[in-house]
Amino acid sequence: MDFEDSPEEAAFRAEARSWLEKNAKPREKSGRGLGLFEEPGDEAKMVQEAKAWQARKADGGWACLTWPTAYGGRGVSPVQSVIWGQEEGKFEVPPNIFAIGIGMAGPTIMSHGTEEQKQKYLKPMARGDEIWCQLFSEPGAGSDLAALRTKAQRDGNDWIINGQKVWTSGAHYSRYGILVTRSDFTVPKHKGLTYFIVDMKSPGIEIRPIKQMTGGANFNEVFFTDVRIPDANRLGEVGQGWQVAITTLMNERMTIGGGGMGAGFGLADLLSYVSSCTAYDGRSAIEDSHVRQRLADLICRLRGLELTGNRLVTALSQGKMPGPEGSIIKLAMGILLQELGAFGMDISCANGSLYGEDAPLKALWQSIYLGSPAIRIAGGADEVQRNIIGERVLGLPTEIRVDKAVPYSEVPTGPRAAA
Amino acid sequence: MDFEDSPEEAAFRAEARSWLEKNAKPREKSGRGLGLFEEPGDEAKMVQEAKAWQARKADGGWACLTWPTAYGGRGVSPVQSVIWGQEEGKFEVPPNIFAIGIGMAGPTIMSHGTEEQKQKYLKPMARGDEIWCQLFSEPGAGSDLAALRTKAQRDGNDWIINGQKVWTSGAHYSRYGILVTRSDFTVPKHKGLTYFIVDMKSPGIEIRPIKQMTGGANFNEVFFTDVRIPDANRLGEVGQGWQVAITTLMNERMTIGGGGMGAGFGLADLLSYVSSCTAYDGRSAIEDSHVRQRLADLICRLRGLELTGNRLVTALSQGKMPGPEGSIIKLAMGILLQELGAFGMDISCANGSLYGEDAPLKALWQSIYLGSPAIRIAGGADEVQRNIIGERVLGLPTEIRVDKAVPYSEVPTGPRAAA
Amino acid sequence: MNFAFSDDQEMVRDAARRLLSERSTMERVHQIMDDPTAYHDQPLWEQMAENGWIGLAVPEEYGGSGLGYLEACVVAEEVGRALACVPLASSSYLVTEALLLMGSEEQKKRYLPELASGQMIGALAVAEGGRLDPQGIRLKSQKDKLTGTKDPVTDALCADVMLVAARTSEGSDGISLFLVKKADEHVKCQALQVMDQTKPLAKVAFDGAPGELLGPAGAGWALIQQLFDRAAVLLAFEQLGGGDHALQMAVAYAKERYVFGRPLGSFQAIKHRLADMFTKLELARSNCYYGAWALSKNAPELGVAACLARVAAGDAFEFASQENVQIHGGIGFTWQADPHMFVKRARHLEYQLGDRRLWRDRLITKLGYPKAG
Amino acid sequence: MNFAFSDDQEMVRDAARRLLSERSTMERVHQIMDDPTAYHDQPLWEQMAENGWIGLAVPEEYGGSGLGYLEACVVAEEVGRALACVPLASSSYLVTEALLLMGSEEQKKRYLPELASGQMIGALAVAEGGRLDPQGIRLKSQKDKLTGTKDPVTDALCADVMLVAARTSEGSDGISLFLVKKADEHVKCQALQVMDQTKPLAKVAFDGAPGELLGPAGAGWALIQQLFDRAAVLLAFEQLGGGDHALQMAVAYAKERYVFGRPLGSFQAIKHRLADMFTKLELARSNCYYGAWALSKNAPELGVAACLARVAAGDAFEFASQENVQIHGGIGFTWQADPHMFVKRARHLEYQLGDRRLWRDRLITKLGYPKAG
Repeated sequence: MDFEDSPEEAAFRAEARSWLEKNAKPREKSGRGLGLFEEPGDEAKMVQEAKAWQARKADGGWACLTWPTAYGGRGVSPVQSVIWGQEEGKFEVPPNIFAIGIGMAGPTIMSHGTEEQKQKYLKPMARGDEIWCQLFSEPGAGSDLAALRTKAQRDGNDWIINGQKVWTSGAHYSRYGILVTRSDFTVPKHKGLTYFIVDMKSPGIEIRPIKQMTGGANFNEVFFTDVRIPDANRLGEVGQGWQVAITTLMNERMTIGGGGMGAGFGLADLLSYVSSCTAYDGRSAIEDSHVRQRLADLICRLRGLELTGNRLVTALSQGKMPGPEGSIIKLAMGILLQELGAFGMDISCANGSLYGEDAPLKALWQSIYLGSPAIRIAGGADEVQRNIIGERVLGLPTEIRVDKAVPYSEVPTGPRAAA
Repeated sequence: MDFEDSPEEAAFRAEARSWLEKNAKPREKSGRGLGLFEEPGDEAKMVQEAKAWQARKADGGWACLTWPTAYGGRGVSPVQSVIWGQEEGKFEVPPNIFAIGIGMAGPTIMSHGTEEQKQKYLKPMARGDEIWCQLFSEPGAGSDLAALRTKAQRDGNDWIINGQKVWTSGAHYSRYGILVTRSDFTVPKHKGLTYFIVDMKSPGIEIRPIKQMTGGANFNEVFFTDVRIPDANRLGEVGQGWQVAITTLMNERMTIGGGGMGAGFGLADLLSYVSSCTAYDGRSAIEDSHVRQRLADLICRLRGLELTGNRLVTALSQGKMPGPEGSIIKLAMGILLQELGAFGMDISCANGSLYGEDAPLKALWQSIYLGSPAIRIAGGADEVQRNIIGERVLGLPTEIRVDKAVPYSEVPTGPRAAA
Repeated sequence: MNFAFSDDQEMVRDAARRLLSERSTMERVHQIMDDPTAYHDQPLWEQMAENGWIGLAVPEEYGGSGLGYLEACVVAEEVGRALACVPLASSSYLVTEALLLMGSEEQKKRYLPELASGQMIGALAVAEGGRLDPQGIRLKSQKDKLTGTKDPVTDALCADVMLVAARTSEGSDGISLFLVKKADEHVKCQALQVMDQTKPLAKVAFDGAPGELLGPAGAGWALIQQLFDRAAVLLAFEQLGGGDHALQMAVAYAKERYVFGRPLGSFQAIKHRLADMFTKLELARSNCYYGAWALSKNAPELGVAACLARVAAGDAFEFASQENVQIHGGIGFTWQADPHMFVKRARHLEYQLGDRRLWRDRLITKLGYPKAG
Repeated sequence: MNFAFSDDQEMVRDAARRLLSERSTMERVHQIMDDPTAYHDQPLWEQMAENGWIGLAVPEEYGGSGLGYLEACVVAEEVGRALACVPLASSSYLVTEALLLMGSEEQKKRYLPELASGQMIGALAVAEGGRLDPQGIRLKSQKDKLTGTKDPVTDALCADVMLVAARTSEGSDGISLFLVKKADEHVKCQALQVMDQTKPLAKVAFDGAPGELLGPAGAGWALIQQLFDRAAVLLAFEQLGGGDHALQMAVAYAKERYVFGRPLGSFQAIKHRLADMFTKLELARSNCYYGAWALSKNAPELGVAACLARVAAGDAFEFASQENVQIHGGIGFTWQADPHMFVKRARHLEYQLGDRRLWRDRLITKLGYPKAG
């Protein structure tokens, strides 16, 4: 049990830091920085800068640290990867728009891809030359992902895709997408799916941004009309798409880990903001025992999440299989952020109603509050995470399922999903 | 919308008060008085006094106020009954041990009983000459009440009963019990039940007290070994026991209404206790803004429950069918009492660990805290109340049921219930 | 005891619900939200004025409907349910009430008919830099000329007259209230970016603007407290209505949306949460009714009742609005869908009179335990 | 970074769990609970002493095992899991720690071997009339003779020596700590009725009892704060263990109990609550590990880490113990069943060092924001 670096870790940290000092500017203190909710100003510029930074890291040997060197990684332990993240966080670097590729698509290709696919996709992915997006959810298939209806029809050496996906971040600047489709409607739900890599520049793909309740548009709808995908782009066997998707989803939960408030806004900033606020009795809010209690509760849970991330990294470094930490962190974080946002608005008193530049800390609290439902819903809603914890960790029996044994076309869908 | 008495109500209140002043002593202020959790010292004496008081009320025309006069009631409105309760609460009177009879068995007999049964049972019930108890729950049939297994076998003009009931309050001083049994194991669960009135002095009945986590023993187990019940004591048709039981359960939820802290310990006492406590900074707890926030939250919910009781009484007085208020009040009250108990212990600091005479207010808070699970579980657990509200009030679809269409003997019971 | 609205009051409700469900549809609220130049729904406001719903509690002699506060509560619930974009709270619950409570006969005659008819819109300006505590009031009045800044001020952008809390001397009895015409050249009003874009807020700068004293000099803070109690009850009904609508929306979705081959609402995770939303709303309703009664009778219990209503309704609306989004899943956090509008209205209403921290503390104070120094 | 117990430490855990699951069964805990003359489980205490688990962090030169605090945390978790009825916190986490922290060499040599071997049991006497704030300490020491009353004192009934906080002058630096022999004729110990009948409390009256000063005079309150930080981490592990046991019990019941023809645990209402219990416990576990590390290194972060561990573990144990009862239904609130023992232990541990209010406030203080006067 040690929080401090081992000599080997300290050396790695020093090496990382020295490279960073030569290649980036130190971050200025106390920016907004809760990356999750930040809206980029000029997106094209941001993408360009992000790609340049990823390429520079790859050239320096600092990209995809835990990946094998054969695919452009460095083959180091998860702990070292965390150390890199801590150090990189101290510098002004562009946002990481490669997580779906590197964190989810990459590991899926490593597990299920052909040697050809690995050779073709992994290195450009690692270097950031090609950005990836995820095409899983549909309007009628969110928590119940396997209910998806996007149709894949075999046509010679190609597949023809028709349907609609939703909640795709970065679809418009992505080169490839990972796509799950239904190739057989006559077999039970989980058995008729097939998984593809799709070239996002294929004819017949239309991308429309979705405006969220925050006012931003981080997600897209993606429409497929007779889009052709060569069979060589299939990942896994026909009808085995669910098994391949599970690999992706397990890695998705892992990428969410870490938690906390992001590099730019830390505990000290939170405390300092509270102490700048005034309670209703005119004294500083940090003197108010109720504010102190709520604040302490939030900090305790934030730290619990961060420290759980540390336990996860330790376990991975010891070669253990990832446990349920991903689900725990995701579940607890969404709810916590909702409360944290509300707390920040509350102590702002009447300024709690403001937004944008006019609100305290450029609407940090409002953005956290309005952004938290996305955390609680996307990537497996709270309710799904609780099922995962209950069933896969605690071993509780599953719900009675009416949709598993029957052909997909006979599963009841209700008035809305049928639309 | 008026909280004050109408002239008619004021006259009724004055009449009630005047009778009470002649027949009872005013209650001393600030006793313990959270009746729900009080343990009687000498039970036999308590029962005798309670019966004497009920008889005196009946003779004076103040028993079973909303019952028809033909059955020993007064035929007044629910509002007047509440007014009586408010006034009676100001006097030193024995606990009400007649609620299961008057509140549940009585209305069930009125709805489903033969004229003979009504004549035989209702008047002595109203006068408190005969106390009633409820024999519904079983070790394997709590929330899932219809899973009960106590067997009723026809034998000429009698039925022979074998099995075990549990959570029966007052079984040992009751003259009669209302009993639900399974008379047919070959038909689906809800269709094989039959409802009886059972003489608690019948041979073959054995009563054992159950010690609860509070240390008290308000409940009993009741064992039936070849107990004979004449068919004349059957309430409703053979196999219709579930429908009859529903009437009882609806009335059960009604009797729980009202809420609040009981007559002997009011809001002023709560505030005064808090102000007598010391916060960890040495000041009075009532000066501590966190304590004030928690206290206000609890008071707000307590008042919400009381006021919801008032809405219920108003609706009943307007001749409306009782709505979901019973479930709402029961659900919210159990959870609230748990928090209230914990709050009271918390502000007692290290004295929170004490019990009995040594604890503050004779362990009022500890008793509320340790008693609250019984409220959250007995008479339909929280989870059952949420189902009732969700399904019967909001009209949501029921769970998928695997136990409804098959013969009871084929319903899966798992390792425990089969024992 | 009779703890329900009367049949006549229920008829007012039916009429309000009918009109609002036609005129203040979710599409209409979206429209206002998406139009940066729309500060409120003026056609709806005019229709409400015509129906007499703006001056429900204003005596007929001052141009009001002369009905009463119970009717006003019923309308408030429906306004909240429809998320109607009207300055009812600012103009009716606050400025109109202020005139009724403390205006001179002459002031009442001059202002109330215009306010009750909706032709004049009022706004209350107390907060400075977001602070709602008395020490935070630094805007000065010297010889009835006001200088300083108020922010945020709800509905200032569409208001004709503002009721401004100004400091006339130091200390807690150094605050007085003034009526100020927004059209005055010494008043500058600047829109602020807001979370609930159907509820405009502004920063208002006063540079020697002439004010008209309302009520006794130095009694301003006490008067604001009285106003807050009264407005809290009416706003609690708006919160209740909004929460109830959010619940109904979630229930409808849970019935028609299928997951895993069966309706979403058949899963206990969803069903039980809906039951909890309903339970909170029903308990809040009871506390609101008590507030309505206390307001209508101007009962001594009003101070306590206002706290109970506001805390319970705030809790219930917050929970219902958040969980309505959650139950809708992905679609729930899109701009095009309706649930987020309830979340934002809930926050706006929470901060309009100070959040629940203020009201919980106030409850203990009103129950006889003020916080010492 | 390595955020896990080592293999050696896990072996200590295995040994502790094995012994405690044999010797401190639920039947045994029931037995202690139902026996009014049993203040603790003496045979278990002796066995633990034999295994060296009482003086884990005591250096070998003073008769301890000389292992360390990480091992002590591991054992604490297992003691909590088993609801073991031993005065480990009083004697080991508090009195032994006090001697290690502030005892003179002579005092260490005199007391520690006996404490580490379990032959002497210590108890800490701070509270008076339930109060744990410094102003509440009125027991006086004059010329090292103590006069006054302490209540409640955990484990006083089985203790041989008590560490007593006494007032030597007015003000916050007027408190000093004294070791007092319970057998002294000027000490009277009276059992109090307790909620958790496996954790005896007493009222102790001192009538001129001779005390032996421990640590500098006047530094008592500061020393108590240091002690509390250290004990809080160890007690947090007991809370964690108790909570985890309650969860496992609830999970097992949810699997074997059938309702409506299927296992209780297949219903989302139950499954999701169990998932929430697990989530709270895992987050608490992470905070506890941080506390264990800080304690083992005597790191500057210890003050903060102790608060985090205690708050998180207290939350998790409270929730797990309450919901374990609820999930068990009717049987859950009977005396004969096991769930209530966890509820009561959770309350006892909550109040032994002050409830979470104290520790949340302290967290903000330790983060650099003490509350002004």
